[in-house]
Amino acid sequence: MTAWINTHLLSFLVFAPILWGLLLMLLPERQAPLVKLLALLGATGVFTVALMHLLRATPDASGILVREWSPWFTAVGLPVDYHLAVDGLNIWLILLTAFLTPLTLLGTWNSLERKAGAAMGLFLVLEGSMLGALVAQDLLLFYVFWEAMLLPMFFLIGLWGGQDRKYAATKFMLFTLAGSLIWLVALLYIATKAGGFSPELMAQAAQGLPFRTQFTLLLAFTLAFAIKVPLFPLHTWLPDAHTEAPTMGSVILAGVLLKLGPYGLLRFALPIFPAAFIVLAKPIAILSVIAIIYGALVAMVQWDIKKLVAYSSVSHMGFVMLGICSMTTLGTQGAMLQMLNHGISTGALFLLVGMIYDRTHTRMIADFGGVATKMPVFSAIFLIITLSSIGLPLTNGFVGEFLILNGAFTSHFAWGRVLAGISTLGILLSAVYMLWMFKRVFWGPANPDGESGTAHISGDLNAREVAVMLPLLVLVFWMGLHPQTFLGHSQPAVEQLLSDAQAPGQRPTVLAAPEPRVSEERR
Amino acid sequence: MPEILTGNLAGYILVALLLFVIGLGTVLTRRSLIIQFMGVELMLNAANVALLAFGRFRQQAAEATTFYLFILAVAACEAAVGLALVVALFRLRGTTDSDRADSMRQ
Amino acid sequence: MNTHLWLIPLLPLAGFILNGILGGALIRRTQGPGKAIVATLAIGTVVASLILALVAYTSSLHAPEHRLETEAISWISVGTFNVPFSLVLDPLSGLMALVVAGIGSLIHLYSVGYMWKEEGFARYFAYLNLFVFFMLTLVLGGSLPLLFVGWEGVGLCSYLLIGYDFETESAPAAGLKAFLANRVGDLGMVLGMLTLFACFGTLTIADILKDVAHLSPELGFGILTFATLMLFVGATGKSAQLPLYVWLPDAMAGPTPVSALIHAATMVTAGIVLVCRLAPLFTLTPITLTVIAWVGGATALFAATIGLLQRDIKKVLAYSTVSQLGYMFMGLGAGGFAAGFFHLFTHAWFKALLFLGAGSVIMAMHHEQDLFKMGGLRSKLPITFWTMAIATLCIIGFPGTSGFASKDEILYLAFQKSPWLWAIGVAGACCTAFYMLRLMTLAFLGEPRDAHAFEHVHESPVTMTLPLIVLGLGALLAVALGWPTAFGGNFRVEAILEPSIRFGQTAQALHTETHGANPVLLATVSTVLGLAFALFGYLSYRDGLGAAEALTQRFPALHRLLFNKYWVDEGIEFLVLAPTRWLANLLWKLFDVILIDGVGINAPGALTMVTGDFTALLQTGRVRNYILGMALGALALLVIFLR
Amino acid sequence: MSASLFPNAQQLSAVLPLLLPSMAACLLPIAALDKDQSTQKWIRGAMFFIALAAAIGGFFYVTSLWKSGHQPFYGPLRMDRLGQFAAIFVLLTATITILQLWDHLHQEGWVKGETLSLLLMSATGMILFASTTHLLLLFVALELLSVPLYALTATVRTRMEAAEGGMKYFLTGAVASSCFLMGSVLLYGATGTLDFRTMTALSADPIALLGGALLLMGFLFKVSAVPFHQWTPDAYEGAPHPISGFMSVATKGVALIALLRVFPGALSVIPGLAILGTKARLAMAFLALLTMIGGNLTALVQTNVKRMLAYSSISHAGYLLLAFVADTQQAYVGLLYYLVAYMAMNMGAFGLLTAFGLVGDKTTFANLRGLGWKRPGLSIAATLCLLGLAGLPPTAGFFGKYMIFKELIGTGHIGLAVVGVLASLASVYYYLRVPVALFLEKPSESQERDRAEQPDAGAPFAGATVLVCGALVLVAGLLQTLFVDGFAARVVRDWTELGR
Repeated sequence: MTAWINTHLLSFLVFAPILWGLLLMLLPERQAPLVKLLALLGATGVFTVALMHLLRATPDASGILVREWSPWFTAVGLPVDYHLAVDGLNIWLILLTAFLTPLTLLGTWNSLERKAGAAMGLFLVLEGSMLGALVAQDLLLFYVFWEAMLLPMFFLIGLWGGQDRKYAATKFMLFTLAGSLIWLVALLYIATKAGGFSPELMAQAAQGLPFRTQFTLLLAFTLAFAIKVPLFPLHTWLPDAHTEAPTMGSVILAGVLLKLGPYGLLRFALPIFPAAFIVLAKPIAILSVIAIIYGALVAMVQWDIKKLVAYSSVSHMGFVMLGICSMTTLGTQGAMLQMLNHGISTGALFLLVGMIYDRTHTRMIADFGGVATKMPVFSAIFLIITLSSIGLPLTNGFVGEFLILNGAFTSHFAWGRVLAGISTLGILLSAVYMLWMFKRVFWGPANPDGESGTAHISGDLNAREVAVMLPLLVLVFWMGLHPQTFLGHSQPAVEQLLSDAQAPGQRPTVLAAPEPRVSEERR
Repeated sequence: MPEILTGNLAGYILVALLLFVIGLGTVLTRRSLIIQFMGVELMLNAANVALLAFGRFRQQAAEATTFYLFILAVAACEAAVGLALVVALFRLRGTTDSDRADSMRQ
Repeated sequence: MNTHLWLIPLLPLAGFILNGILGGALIRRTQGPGKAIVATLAIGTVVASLILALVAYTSSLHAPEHRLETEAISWISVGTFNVPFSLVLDPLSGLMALVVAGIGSLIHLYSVGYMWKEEGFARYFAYLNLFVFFMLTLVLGGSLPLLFVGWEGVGLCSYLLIGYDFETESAPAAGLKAFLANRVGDLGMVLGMLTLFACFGTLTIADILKDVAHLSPELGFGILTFATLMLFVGATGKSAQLPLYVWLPDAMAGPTPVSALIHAATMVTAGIVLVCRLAPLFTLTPITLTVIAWVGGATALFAATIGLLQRDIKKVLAYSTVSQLGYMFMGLGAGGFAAGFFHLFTHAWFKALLFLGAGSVIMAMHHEQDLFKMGGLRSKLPITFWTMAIATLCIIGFPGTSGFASKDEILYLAFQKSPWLWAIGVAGACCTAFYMLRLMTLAFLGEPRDAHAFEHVHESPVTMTLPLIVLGLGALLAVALGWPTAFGGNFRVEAILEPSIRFGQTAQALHTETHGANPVLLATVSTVLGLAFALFGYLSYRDGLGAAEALTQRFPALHRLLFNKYWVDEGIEFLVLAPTRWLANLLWKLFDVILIDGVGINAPGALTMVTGDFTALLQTGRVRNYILGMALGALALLVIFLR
Repeated sequence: MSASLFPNAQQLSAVLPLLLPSMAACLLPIAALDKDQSTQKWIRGAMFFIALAAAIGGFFYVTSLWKSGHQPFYGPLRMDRLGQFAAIFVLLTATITILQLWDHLHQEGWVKGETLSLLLMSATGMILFASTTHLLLLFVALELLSVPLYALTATVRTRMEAAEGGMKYFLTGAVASSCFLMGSVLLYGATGTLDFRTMTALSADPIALLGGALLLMGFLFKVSAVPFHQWTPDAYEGAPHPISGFMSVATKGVALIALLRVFPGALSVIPGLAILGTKARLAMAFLALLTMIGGNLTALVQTNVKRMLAYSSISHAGYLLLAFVADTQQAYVGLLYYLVAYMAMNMGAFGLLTAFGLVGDKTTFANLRGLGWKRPGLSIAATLCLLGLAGLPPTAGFFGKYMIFKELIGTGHIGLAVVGVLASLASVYYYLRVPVALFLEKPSESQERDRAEQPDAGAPFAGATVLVCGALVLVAGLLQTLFVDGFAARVVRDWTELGR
């Protein structure tokens, strides 16, 4: 078994959850408790395997930690490879996925009244397909997993969601499909030109194409990824999906699913169309700054906590995109970190909202007030997560945003400074909406009208819920105090990426200080 | 104008095509299933006319005639089934008006 | 030795963690003893770091450039972007650390008595320890991001401590306001850091200052000005200058010791510390200095005028703090970094003392804060009275007191920058003298206006009076640190701070030597005016509120204006917050709901459906139409084929 | 034509795939002679056994032929790789249909031997249709496959829709086949031969073009491409569910294969045919566009699952025709692969209705509500089939579309490709309505009551077929090498080599 895992580690990571989940889904309803346990065990097992093997792996010349590569099929002339690999770009996202899954299962242990077993099985399938998308190096394989992710999510939202779950689920499905189908056409076009689906081949082929074609293809690529992020005008599926989805759905949606957008952009769009990307980066950067401000503003006036957090996601992911589009090592590294931050913080936020929802069955801010008196521990944890989400120093949020801002500020992109300046407003606004919500929910006198909200709260977090939150809290501070753990892996990968793309602004531009002595002092 | 249409072959072909169009017209214009059905037969036999004409012109009369018989037989089978269907429909609806048989829309 | 520097901030942190996690449970378990343990732990950690700071400071005097540095521990490092954890103890940070730890420990001690009955005892002390940790990080931080850690951290603590009574309506609101106002400033901080990084490729303060020294004049002073201005915006947020001062008066919702420590002595002075830290940078940008000076002056006068008519004893002190901070910035802006810092130093003592005194009064009056309901407390609260009297003398700049020394130096420098600035300063000083005497008179002299409350008044316990006395002594002795040279004294503090103010600079004078003005004359004018107003204040409130009422009748408009604090809060609500909320709602409804979802998504979907309905109409169910369709299709084929 | 009266072994092996089902078809009515066949369970069993035996036997025979690699022929009947593929395809479909029929007919309470007999007849006609290039044989095959289908559509005589649908199918079909005949006759007149492989004299004279157009129309009718499609929904709604499946899959399949045989386009070796080929491709591009758009749009608004599936099969005709537009060897490989996938997906989709015993007109989306939880495995399999139809990975449907679209883009028809993907985007919506109804929606009280009182329709065979189809959809999606390289690609390669 272990030998097999050593050779087929990635296949194991991808398909073990899928098969295990399908198996669990077929178990009868009355076995729910057992199924839950099995699901948790499976998820934990996957996480441990991933942790043990991935962190111990040593990168090879091209920075690949683990690789699995065999031809898949060559239908109609194009070779399609079964090529999975882990490198600095995706290792932490993989670990994040594997880490969040068991936590989410445990965190939503009793949240689902009916068919909990099926939900957890489906959840594992979702995990598997996301891991698949993260490790896939062949674009068709990536596309397959990319689409395969939609279905479990669709059913999670549609089956265990809130009031108008059908609308939300369908919207999620069609919205994302619209992007990826257009992308598919572009993908096939470049693939036919390249004679294969490996990014390297495509990059070579793209060199040959006229710039206009490259740009159009990149647009199609970006459309698919931007919808996933989601970037400003394409974000409206997110609030609905988040609000309607069950807690576990929201957590994994915010925690991992969104990350695949920026990840795809970094992994595929940038290396394949570097020249076009440099041009497209500017408009995207502007859009992402709009997303930062817009998301924050709109989050400010939400009255549903989940919707508020959803819009905050739009704002945070705007930072990620800004970092990527700065095309500097700083910004990209910041984006990598910010992805993890957002996964941890927002995931935790959704878990917490779920915990209070389980007690009160309402998410309306107006129904609460004075929760802190009834649930001191809960409110303390919530406060810490809130602070990390608004980027208080020493928590994870700060490092990512600060790096991104520095990256954008030092980027050669003419308006980089202006954009960075504007996006600092996001830091202020995030504090506004998060703390305002915190004040209205947790502080002040308990909500007078007794029939809902605070009045229903029976007790503080139980041991299980605290156990779920503890690892997240640890990570919040770990990433805030020693981000090198996470930046270290991606540093060479990102530098490689940007130098391949001939991206400008590898090192910050020194405006005033006499260039040589500053630099030699640094060394 | 290709050479095969010169001579009196052209007449046959034109007649055949005419019959064919008439048959189609019948199916299109009449509402009684029986009549429409006759229209179909007309179209089939228009083809037969053309076939035999070509056969004679190409000195393959025997072959063509055999094929003609084939077609006739097949047409007969078709006719049988068709009439049966009409009868079934008549039993259920009490009419052979094809336009009244429009319970399935969308 | 240097490694011990780490302990200075980390000890209070340890206290915070222990008290925060265990304290609550402990107290719930065992009432009295638990509180005792919690308190000792909290105080112990702070006192310990005070001692460590003392040791470190003394040893720093022998170090090169009077400067101790810890070896850097890696924090963030991406490519050329390196931000280590590193602490620096030089005269500036050393003195600040001493102030913070010293006054901090006193106030911890004071709080024991003040908070004893609260059931959030452990939480309170945990927050207080956390604050000390962050404040020490702020002053000792060796790089701007680390300084920023403390910067935001103290903001967080003030937010938590202001909102300490979170079950009330007002406290949380005040806390939120404080945090957000600070965040506005922090934007400036961040932008400043970004710019500096873009300029120098580093954020380590020492490196920046070194590079600044080597800047050739024609290069990039514009961008430096921008950077320093942005940093100053940060300072205005933290140090409650115009226009971001609004949070500080509301911050009085917090417990009084908190007001004393955070909102008078230490946190609010972070802005001054920042400017002094980067003094070489600011000296290169005269524009910024001018801005600082005038903003400071304006704030000093503005806040003082509001202070004239406040009825809430703590509000008076709050506005007085704002105005005093204004003086400090005025000094900094006039190029007198030492002077500004010196006023910070003295102010820390006497303002903390004033607040603690007010606290003891308030507690004696059973949480009655309205001056108009007090009176005649001198007999019942002797210690409080006399200590506060000392502080009052200091703050109104009575000759010979530390307040006189520091303020006079600032005014002197201000005059050199511009006589008008000096005039503003003097006017502010007059107002200060007036409202302080008003406060003292209303509180302690005259007849008690609330007989019932007066019955139960009694002096506070020793844990509270002891700090008062110590602070009083401190306020008096602070003068030893510097006496204006103009009066034949020796302005020592300048010499002490020299290494930090001049750090990394080639020997060029910071501000050119004086000319023209006669310091003694200036001092006399300002002092005489001040004392006159003090007298005016005393007289107008000596016997009850009558005289004041009369004045109010005389100038109703002015009175309303000042009493409503120039309607600044209302203005902000009306001009900033309300429009923002309106805009946000508009964006949401217009873009998300109508444009993107409606026009962008649902409309096409509906359109597709409708077209589907139309195509479905073609399916008439009549076989003749089917065949017609086929015939047309065949026709189309024929066209294609025969064309 | 061979002189000897009796076919030799090689010729026999070419005919046998036809003989097996047709003999069974002749045998079955004898069993059906018995009056109370519908009451005697063993007779019914026997009848279905015979039918199954014939279909499966034929299937195994052809597979053995495939393995042996022989490509026998008997006069104009050419049982080459393409023919064998068609035979396997048809017989497999027939087998699934028969299995589903057992359950469905019992649910309808209308078990008659002639149904099976007709089914096998039509299967025979299909195999013949796909394995000859002789126009007259083609016509006979066409009639042989459609006439039984007319009858089958109206099998359940008591249903109004059945008779009506049958009538419509018959009338339109008759017109179409007479056009087909006219076309072939004209081609005969233009070239003097009825065998396509010998039409060397074909040139672009009006007679030939006219003939070509009419011939093509005959095919397109069977493919049910817009605007020759309107019979489809009515016929499908009227017919028993398995028969609808059989019609949608087998008819379409063999029609396309025969089209491939007759208008080989790029693969053609006869210069004359290239003229027709180009014209045909132009026409097909045009009609494919109409078909994809019209089919998908109309499917969006259907309330009846069977009609929805009918329109979906129309839209699939559009996708499949795109292969002819691309007209490369790879595209045709994709076409054949997609046919296999399509068989699994559609039979599974129609099997779902049978498996849940939704007879008569109780086949609306509303009738499916909440059924999913009663038999989860079955419903998941059916959902897989529908997602396959929608073309979502990792199902076979995606890879089928992938191959065709890829060739389409490769040959520069990007506009068509974009329309195609947008159409399939719309299609996702109506395919998802089935799983949504199955799992997401709650049944109304009345439905609950009905289901409570009426016994749960066991439908073991139909259920099994659905499961198999679902598995096939998934497996064919993942094991590309087996299904494409080892199967579809072989067909095109060997068959074209034979042609050269």
